[in-house]
Amino acid sequence: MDTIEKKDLIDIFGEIKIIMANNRDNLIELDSVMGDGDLGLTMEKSFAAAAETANTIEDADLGKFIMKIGMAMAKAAPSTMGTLMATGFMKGGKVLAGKEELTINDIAQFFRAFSDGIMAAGKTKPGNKTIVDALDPTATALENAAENNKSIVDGLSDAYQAALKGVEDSKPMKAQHGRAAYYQDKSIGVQDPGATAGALLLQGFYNAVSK
Amino acid sequence: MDTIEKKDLIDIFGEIKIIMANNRDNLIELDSVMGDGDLGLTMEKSFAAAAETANTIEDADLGKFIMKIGMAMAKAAPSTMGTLMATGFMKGGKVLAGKEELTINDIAQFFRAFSDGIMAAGKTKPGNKTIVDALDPTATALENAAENNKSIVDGLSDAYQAALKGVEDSKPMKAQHGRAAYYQDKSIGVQDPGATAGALLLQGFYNAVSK
Amino acid sequence: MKKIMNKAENFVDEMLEGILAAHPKELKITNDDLRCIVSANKTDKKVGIATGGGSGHLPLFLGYVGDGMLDGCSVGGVFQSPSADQMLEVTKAIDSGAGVLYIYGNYGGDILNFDMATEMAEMEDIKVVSVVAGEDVASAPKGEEGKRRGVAGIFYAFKIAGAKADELASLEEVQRVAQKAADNVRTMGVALTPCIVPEVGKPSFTLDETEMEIGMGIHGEPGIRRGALQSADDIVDEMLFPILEDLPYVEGDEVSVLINGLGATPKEEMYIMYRRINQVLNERGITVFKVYIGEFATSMEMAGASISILKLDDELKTLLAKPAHTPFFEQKQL
Amino acid sequence: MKKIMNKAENFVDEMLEGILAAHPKELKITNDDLRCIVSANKTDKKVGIATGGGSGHLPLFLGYVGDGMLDGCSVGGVFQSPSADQMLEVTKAIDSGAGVLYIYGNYGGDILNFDMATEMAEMEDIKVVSVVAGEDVASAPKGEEGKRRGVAGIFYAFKIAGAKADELASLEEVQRVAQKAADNVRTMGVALTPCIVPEVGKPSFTLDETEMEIGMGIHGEPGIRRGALQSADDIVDEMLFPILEDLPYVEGDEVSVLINGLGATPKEEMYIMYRRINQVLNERGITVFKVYIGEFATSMEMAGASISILKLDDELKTLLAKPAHTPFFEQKQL
Ligand SMILES: Nc1ncnc2c1ncn2[C@@H]1O[C@H](COP(=O)(O)OP(=O)(O)O)[C@@H](O)[C@H]1O
Ligand SMILES: Nc1ncnc2c1ncn2[C@@H]1O[C@H](COP(=O)(O)OP(=O)(O)O)[C@@H](O)[C@H]1O
Ligand SMILES: [Mg+2]
Ligand SMILES: [Mg+2]
Ligand SMILES: [Mg+2]
Ligand SMILES: [Mg+2]
Repeated sequence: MDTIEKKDLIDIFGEIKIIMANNRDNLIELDSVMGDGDLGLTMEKSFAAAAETANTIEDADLGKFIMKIGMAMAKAAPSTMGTLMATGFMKGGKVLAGKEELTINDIAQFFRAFSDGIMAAGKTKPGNKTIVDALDPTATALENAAENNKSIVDGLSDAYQAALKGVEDSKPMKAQHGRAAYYQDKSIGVQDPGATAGALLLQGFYNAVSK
Repeated sequence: MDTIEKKDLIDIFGEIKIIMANNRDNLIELDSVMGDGDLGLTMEKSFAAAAETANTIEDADLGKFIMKIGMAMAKAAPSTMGTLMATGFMKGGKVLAGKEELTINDIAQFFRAFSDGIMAAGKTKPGNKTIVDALDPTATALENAAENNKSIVDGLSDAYQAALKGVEDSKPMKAQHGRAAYYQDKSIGVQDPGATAGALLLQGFYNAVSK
Repeated sequence: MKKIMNKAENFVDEMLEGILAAHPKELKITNDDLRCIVSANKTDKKVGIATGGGSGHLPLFLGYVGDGMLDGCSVGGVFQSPSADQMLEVTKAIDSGAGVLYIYGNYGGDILNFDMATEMAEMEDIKVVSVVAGEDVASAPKGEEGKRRGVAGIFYAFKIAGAKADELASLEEVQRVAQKAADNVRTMGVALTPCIVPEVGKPSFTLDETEMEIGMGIHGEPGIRRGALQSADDIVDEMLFPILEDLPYVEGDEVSVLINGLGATPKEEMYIMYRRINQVLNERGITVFKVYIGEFATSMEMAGASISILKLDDELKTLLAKPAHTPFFEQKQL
Repeated sequence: MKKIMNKAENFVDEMLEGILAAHPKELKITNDDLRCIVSANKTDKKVGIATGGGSGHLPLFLGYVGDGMLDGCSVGGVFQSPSADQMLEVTKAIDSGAGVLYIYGNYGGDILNFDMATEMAEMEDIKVVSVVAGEDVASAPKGEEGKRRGVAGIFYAFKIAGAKADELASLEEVQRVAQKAADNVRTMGVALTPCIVPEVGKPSFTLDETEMEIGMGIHGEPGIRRGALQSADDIVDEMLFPILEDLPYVEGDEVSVLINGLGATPKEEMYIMYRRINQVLNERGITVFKVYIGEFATSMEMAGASISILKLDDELKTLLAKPAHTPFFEQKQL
């Protein structure tokens, strides 16, 4: 697989939907520790809407296609992570405007815009124990893969690994945003549910392309 | 003892005060079954105020003396029984107006007015499971005693026995007034706290004169 | 007992101190007695309207003292009547020569004391008449209306009487409309949890975690059915149908609906109740002129709610629509 | 979970149906979406004011939509932000060309969605500015005001902004006074019991029968001290002193005080609290212009209360004194 086409994207969204549904209880549990416990439900809802939209919209322009999915997600689950994921897809889609197939380079650009879009919306940066701590290393891994002319499968494999490592690395961080921030030092050592959702997103991309 | 004088009345109120205080928990328990459980507290308060007033007011006119005690009681505890007892003393005092000593005949009139006053205020009659079921027989007993020229001690002994019998007789009645009435048939067989307080009142009169 | 209070024996007086401190322009006391509350505004020639009753039901009773409603209120201990003496002091303070109307709930202790106060007021040459509100259909069957407890529906008698008195109507006229309001309202309630009288320190009854009691009174008087907590729609039906059949309220009637929270029940739940009430009234062709939803007659921290329906005619409607302004209740002209 | 409701998943929508049925002359929806509530009255050339936020806090947020306050509100699930899309629909409905001010609480999900709505509104050529209210001194230390949660004090921003907008002031002016109100209010709360999100079905935290938590948020966010329930006076002092020191409020200041019940706490207890607040303010030479006591920002059936103090200047005082009329809040001209 040298490029990702629309049908591949549909598969990817199908895969993420399943993964989020399978991990619902796990995310609920993680978000219950220092949050309101809704993350499993909202991710399930968001990506169910994403997969449904992917199956129904017509656009050949993959940029528009992804942006519309983002907009559908924003409606589906307006929680923090629901909105941030939606923002990521909208901002990531924007940089793909006009493209009908995506190279490893495009995918790297997509994830950089995705991660930067979340940072801008969330007024945050790496190191604050958020989804960004999974997504920023993801984007970097994809940029490296593109530079080294890696295949899409290998690039997304690196990216998924980077996201998983990002989740681990964020454990010792102190939460600065959202409900977890109210817990101050008590958040240190706890796994961030948003970063976890970020890694699951990458798992979906990787699983779908490596099938 | 052929007549009751002011000093005797002061003794009587002192005695009732002690009896009500001693029976506080018993009255609370009785009133808790189908009422709000305050009767012990209000009777203690009412008769403490009565005894205090008896000790401090000047009137030689025993009618006025007793009416003033009733007014003090009305202020002290405005619960149902507090107000009814106060009404009883006010109405009973009225018929003694001008008297400086009381014969058995006066005492009979006093209790008849006391009982009738409560009936009027409470819009009730004998048989409705109230204090009237203790006081109406009391008045009758005193009227009989007066007719038969009994002594005050004997008359009040009869009256006290009649009140106790009234309490017993009221057990099978169904409550028609106050909080107990909400319990309808469930009130049948239960001892009426108000009638009990009526009997304690008579016990106070009897104890004081037979000392 | 989880209450924000200091010593239990000071519960009522400290509450009153807080109320007077918070609303100094609207309320004052008479006879130097904290428990004798009167409006700071006195209108010449107006019939004075007084109420009174036990504490623990805010905004009932004193919360309705203010412009367009009541002129004074005597305040008892928690769930206890004030004394006749205190009622008399309020009566004296609010009488401006046009006489005084007492409106109070149908409870033994209150009746005895208001009756005694009436006698005392007459001795002071103040003309006093009374309206005793009793509209809880759960508390006595049809035909025995005189035995019914007064609950949240008394709000309507206050509102209607206050509006009429503001027209400088005679004592008889004010009494007549208050009685009309009292006669045309019906109420039924449901309790989900008990409340605690501060000085007692424990609930006077208990309800299981899944139980409710339909028809329970605002002092915890026994209701008509205890059972498993039902859905909002079923609870409403169980309260509303007997209300509608009692007066009865029929097609073509125009009404005002009042949903009263007993203390701990949030407005969210009351509006879910109203959704069903609205459906039923629509189905029966009964029109709603004005809806009141909130806390009007509480039992401190008791959870539960009551539904009151007032049947309107043109006179009641006009009077209900008049503005009112008290520290606890505001309404602009409807 | 003892709630008067039907299916938990319908809690919010059925509540909204009830609200719309009860107040048809005052409120309507836009875009055919129950969760997009707007005032039935639209004033030409007036700045539109919108809020939005999770359900479970009545009268917050939609309860302040009405004359003299807000023009619209998007409604989220219980303790959940509404979507940017819904915010946009409300924005479109209430804009009359003068622009729209968003006033909402400082919570991550709400910020993200209102930011997104702002971008979307700009694409539709509607000018939007925001005031983010955050005044809970227990939620972040002085110097980090930007991290503080918005709680009951947001009421003042709504009231002040609404009064200013009624003068047909510019968007910048309305934003300025709303921000001034938000900047001059401080709040602290205490929780006595948890509340239950209907779809969750169990409390997200527990408090022992004798425990309280000072500084807890209205979604159960952790407070600053958990301990044995204290006396009302001590609880007030533990909340009021940090508030007064924070802004700070000093001798000669004139303020408005708001005591907000979280849901299950009766007014009796709130007035006992006010008694102490009044003592402390008197001692410190701080004058009280207006007191609000009741439920302004609740957590469904949570027991507890918060104290908010707004420091007034002539401008804020004049605007606070203006009348307002919504289905949940009425005030005549002070
Ligand atoms: N400002 C922010 N920027 C980026 N990510 C954030 C921000 N705030 C919270 N998050 C992420 O969101 C996650 C929680 O998401 P979610 O459960 O949807 O929040 P909530 O339920 O509080 O709305 C956190 O674990 C964190 O990773
Ligand atoms: N209308 C009435 N007339 C006479 N006695 C009454 C009446 N109502 C109640 N009682 C008496 O009052 C007693 C209860 O008194 P109390 O505890 O003071 O009432 P509450 O606490 O309900 O005010 C009853 O046991 C009954 O004997
Ligand atoms: Mg969450
Ligand atoms: Mg959430
Ligand atoms: Mg009793
Ligand atoms: Mg009593």
